[in-house]
Amino acid sequence: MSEPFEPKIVAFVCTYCTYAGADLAGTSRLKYAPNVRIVRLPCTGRISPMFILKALQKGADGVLVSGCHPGDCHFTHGNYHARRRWTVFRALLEFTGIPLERVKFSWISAAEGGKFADFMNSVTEDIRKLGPFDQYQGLINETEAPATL
Amino acid sequence: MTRILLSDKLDNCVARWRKAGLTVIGPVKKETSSSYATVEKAADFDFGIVLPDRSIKGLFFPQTEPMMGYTIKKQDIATNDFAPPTEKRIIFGARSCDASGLAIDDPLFGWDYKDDFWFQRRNETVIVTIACTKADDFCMCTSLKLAPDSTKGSDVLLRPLQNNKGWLVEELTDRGREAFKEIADLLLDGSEQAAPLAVVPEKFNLDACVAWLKNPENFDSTFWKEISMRCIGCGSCTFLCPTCHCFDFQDEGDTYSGIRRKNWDSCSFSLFTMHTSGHNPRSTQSARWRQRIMHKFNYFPGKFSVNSCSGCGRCTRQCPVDMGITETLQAISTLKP
Amino acid sequence: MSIQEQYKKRVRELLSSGAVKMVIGYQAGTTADRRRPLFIRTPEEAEKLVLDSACIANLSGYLVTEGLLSDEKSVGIFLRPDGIRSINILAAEAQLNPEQVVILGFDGNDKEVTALQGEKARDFSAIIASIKEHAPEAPRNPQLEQIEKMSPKERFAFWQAEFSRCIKCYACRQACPMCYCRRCIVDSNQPQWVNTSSHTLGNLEWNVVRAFHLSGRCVGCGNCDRACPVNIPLRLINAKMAGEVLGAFDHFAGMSETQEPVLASFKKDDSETFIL
Amino acid sequence: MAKIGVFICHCGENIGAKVDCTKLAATLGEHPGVAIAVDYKYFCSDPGQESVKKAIRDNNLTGVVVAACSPRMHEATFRKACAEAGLNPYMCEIANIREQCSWVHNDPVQATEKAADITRSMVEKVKRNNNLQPIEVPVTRRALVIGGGIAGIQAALDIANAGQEVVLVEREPTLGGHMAQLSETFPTLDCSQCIMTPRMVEAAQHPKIRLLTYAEVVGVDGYIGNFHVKVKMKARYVDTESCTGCGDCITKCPNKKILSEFDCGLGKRPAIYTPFAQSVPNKPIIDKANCTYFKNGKCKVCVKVCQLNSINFEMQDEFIDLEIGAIVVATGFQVQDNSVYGEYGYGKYKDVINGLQFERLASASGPTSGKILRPSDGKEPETVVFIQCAGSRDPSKGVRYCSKICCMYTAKHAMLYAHKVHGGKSNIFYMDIRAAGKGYDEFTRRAIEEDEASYLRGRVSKVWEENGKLMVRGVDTLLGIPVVIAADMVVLATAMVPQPDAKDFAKTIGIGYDEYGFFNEAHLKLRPVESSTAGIFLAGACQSPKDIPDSVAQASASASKILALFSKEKLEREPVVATNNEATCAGCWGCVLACPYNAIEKKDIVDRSGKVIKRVASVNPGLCQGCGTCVTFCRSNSLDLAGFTEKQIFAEVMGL
Repeated sequence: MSEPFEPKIVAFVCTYCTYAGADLAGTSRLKYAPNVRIVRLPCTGRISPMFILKALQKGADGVLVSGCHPGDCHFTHGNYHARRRWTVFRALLEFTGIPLERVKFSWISAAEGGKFADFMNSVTEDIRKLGPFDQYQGLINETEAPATL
Repeated sequence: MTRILLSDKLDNCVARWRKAGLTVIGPVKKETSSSYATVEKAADFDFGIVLPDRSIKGLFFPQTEPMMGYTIKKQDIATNDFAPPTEKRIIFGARSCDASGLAIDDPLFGWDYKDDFWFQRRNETVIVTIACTKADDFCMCTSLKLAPDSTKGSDVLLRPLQNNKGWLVEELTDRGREAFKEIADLLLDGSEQAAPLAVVPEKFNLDACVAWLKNPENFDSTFWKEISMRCIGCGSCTFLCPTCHCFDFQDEGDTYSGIRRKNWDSCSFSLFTMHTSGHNPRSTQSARWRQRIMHKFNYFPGKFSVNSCSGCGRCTRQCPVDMGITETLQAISTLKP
Repeated sequence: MSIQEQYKKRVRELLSSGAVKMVIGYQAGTTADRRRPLFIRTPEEAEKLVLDSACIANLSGYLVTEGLLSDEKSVGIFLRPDGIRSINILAAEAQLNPEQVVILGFDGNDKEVTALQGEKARDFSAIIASIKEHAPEAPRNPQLEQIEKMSPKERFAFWQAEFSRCIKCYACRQACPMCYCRRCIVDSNQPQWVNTSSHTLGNLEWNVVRAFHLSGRCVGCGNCDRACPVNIPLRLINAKMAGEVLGAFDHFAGMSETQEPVLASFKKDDSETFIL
Repeated sequence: MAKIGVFICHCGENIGAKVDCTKLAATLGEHPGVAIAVDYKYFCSDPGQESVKKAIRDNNLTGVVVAACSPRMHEATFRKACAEAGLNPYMCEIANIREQCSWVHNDPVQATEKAADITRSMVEKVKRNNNLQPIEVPVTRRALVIGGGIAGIQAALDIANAGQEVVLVEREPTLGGHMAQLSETFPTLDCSQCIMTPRMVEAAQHPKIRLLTYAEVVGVDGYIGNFHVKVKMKARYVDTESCTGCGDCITKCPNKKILSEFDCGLGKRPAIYTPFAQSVPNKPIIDKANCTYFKNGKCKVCVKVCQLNSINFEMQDEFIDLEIGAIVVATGFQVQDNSVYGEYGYGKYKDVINGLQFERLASASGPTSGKILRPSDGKEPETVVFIQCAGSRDPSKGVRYCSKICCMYTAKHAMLYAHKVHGGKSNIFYMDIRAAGKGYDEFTRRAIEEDEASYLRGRVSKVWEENGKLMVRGVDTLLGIPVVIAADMVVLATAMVPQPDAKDFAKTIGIGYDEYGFFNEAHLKLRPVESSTAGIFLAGACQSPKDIPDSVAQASASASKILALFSKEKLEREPVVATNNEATCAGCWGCVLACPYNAIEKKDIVDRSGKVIKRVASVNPGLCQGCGTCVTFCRSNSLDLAGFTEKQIFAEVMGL
């Protein structure tokens, strides 16, 4: 039997809530899947849709975006702005055929270490089931090949 | 007496050439857009297209071409060159203007530096041109002193017979003769009349235009601003042009490795001449349009003794604001030199 | 008097009275079905004006040409309702002063055009409001519906086939009245967020980013779609996104000169069904 | 060329047990641009930090990545170490391989791989870091204290006594706030006015304090160190400069039937009045709504009697602008309107009063000169029922929170009643006795044991009048029996609620508030006196219900924060702020709208002749808090955020 597929997942999180929640998962010694790589931003308001596209270009099989619950933003409104952008960008991804199962959004507070760990596990498992993002990988491979017609 | 290729033999020809290792390319219409694309059988061709939307240029000078790969190591950077492709191809059904465009650009790509990517592809590609029996309102080859049956840049010229029956074959170069040896037994001898060529009216007096352009006083003429006022600075005329050849280099990659690419660029773009300082010597769209015309009909012929235009008319045909070389040169024709 | 002649008269009046310094309209093009943008600066030049159902292009982008409105003089412009909405967005985004824009409004189908009453963008607010009201029941593009029915995999394949043709000429951007940036994000190379090469990945990134930037701003004039030399159905993406922002945020682009951009504003109770 | 040092910490076994640190160092050592990669048991220790510093100096490092615990733990530590070694502190990044790697993964191979990815990504980021300098903002050394109750007065005095200027703004005609209304204060039973009025006078006479009474803050612009404040001086119709406070006008005013706000409606006052005898400033004002002249255009008795011509009916509201460095918000509270409790009969029966009214009855300066008398007939009540939590801890009609002071003041009321009405019987309905505080539990015990207050654990369901008595029906839950008490007076321990205009005021000055309208602190535990807006501090009951000691403590804390701020001419802030590329900015103002802090302004770019060429966005680094929302909005990528630049994040992702 072949090795189980280990998805590559990139997470963009705000430092005040989800990053702190991830730290709490650590201090609570919760165990979760090691497939996710975290990029820390000051606020979800700083998370640009471009980051998601670049993570996919880097070969990510899945992307997570997470920040403070509505009303809890350290910067008062950053997550409200982020939420609108996500709504729009998500619809756009869906329309261009990027499966929404591969780009997930969540609110995880600094107190939700457990939610963070569970989320990492469930997303990793979901994407493992979906398998590698072959279609996007095809595009990446094309960029590395010599010019065709 | 001439040799004839009948349409119903084309399928066999394609099969022969493919068997001989040639990629067969021809005018193809897919859904909403036409281009020169790979065909597998005669039915894939669409000879009814007056002119494919995209010119033949991209087959020799692709819109993006990886030149070199690089890997960043601890101490140094390792590079690996991408070799020019060695694929042998035959383009069956090129238009005269497109084939001429290639010949126009040959001196450019071989001038101070021989562009291997261009010439490798040129050498490995047989161009079989079909003379035009149809033209549209935008065709203007005759204004450029070319014709629907110009042989410039072609290896073989085919003249259509009446009723799409086939073509009269005129082998022009050794490369063409070589390719047609493969199908020699599929050709007939005959003395049929070719269908009448498309009538392409002459739209402007090229000599008068060139004279006006060469007069240095006209460089600062208000004409340029007037004629280009509606230009929106998109690059579609340059990108569709069979002779426009400007390019830019771009490194793409991640932290560890990447590829240096040669990408099409356009003098219509405001960033084309932008200096690092922020100064832009061609800061207005009129200056950029002037550059395009001057380059094609003054600077380029000054260097290579040929105008950088083959009269395909794509610039006007696809222009979102109905501009183009025709209108500009028509207007110049009426000006005092 | 035909609408074309009426408007010729109006243009002559506007120019001879000095109410405007220029009128942007349409003239005959290379072929019978083509219309060219026309810049009329004297009453005599108004003779060239053509106004009929072939006048489709949204001319509003010309108003943001650098320096055109900086002398604070007014400019007249022929606009359909979508173009008037563009004026509202450009005003809301501080790209022009709507007081300087004298609108010669018209609307119609592929056979004939009719005049719209009004002069300043705000005079047309009732017409725009009614378009918004009827937006939900307006006939949907059949191709759009077909794409929506596809599986993600099919959609991905569909768009890759379309985007693979893109030659990165940026005609879509240049033709769009909303793409007025002094520097497009694709031209920013530190860092290079969008691959400028026209391989399919780069083409996908470019078209996705452009669609994102137009979300809640596109009025569906179709300039991009018509400008595309390789006929990528760009209008579909923008129409899809316009539907999304209307559904999710009740935002219809170009309602007024003071409408807040949908992505620079928010409501605390915006819906968020997808956030876990 | 980058020369990055990578320092991999074992954190004892914490990281070392799961992540193969030696292997990690070897892997990172091969990474482009890494000059040195070493591992060590505890880099946060003294010798650990020293080794980082030495490596920086020896290798001329251009950047440092410490792969260790969360940056939230030791980023500051290692940045300081870098600075001590001569490297710009912002050229240091932390790779979090403990909380987010070794502690959460079991498999050492996978953990080591992940640690390598995390560290590499930070190396790529740090290569693009910039030398940042803390942002220096000039500080106007003048504090504004809003609210002249005990908290505001304390804060003002603390700041002024340290030699800094203070502007103290009070919207009522006098200083004092609620504390001035109190009789005696728990747990010491010292007279409130005796301890309050000297502080009021001290504040008014302090050379460093500018006192603005009958004034309201109507606008706050600017940012920490540089606020621009607009204050409305409401028209008093009495010129305070010439008025000596003789009181002739007050005595002669023909309209003396106005209910006194200060006495909670239990006493009367004239239309020209001072709220109470010890008002500061002791200058009257005219109550325009009730003044006969203002109503009928006739009277002017006060004008006639005033020998100094201080009455001026033409006086208008005035606005003054203040330049302020820091603000203390001490706007206090109100008591809840008890009419929501129809079953208690407040407003229906005159002898059902609230706690604050009882304070006025018990106060020597009150309407009854300190005698406990029934408002209805002026008789001494023989039985008084006190109802605690009349509003507090009641999600259905009142508020969910505990008002904190009611248990104590109800015990105090029972004691005062016992001292003043010998033989009086007090019954107290309560839910819980919350008496946490120095001397507090002893105090409530005293009420029970010495002053014979009868505590009944349970709630009151109804109060009605019967034969001149107030019948109080409740339940004694400890005995499990219903109780009906015939009382002469009922006192409701009303909930403390925010000022009715608290939410609007919070918006005016730009601070946050909770669902009730209490102002939000920046952090409940660690930054309890700061608001979420830099430079604005909180004191007293405007933040949450508080008693006097807590209010005073918070006021002094706010004052000390401000004095720390004023200790420097310039203020240093983290340089994580947005910047704009004016050359590429299209001036669409989306960022201006999106910014939660109003930190982005519109700036004119002019040519040599002064003509405006274009308008662009300009970030005020003093106001910017570094969230980056504007950066993401910016379509032309003109905005960027220091510390989290586009280049840095791109590199971070591309380095993964």
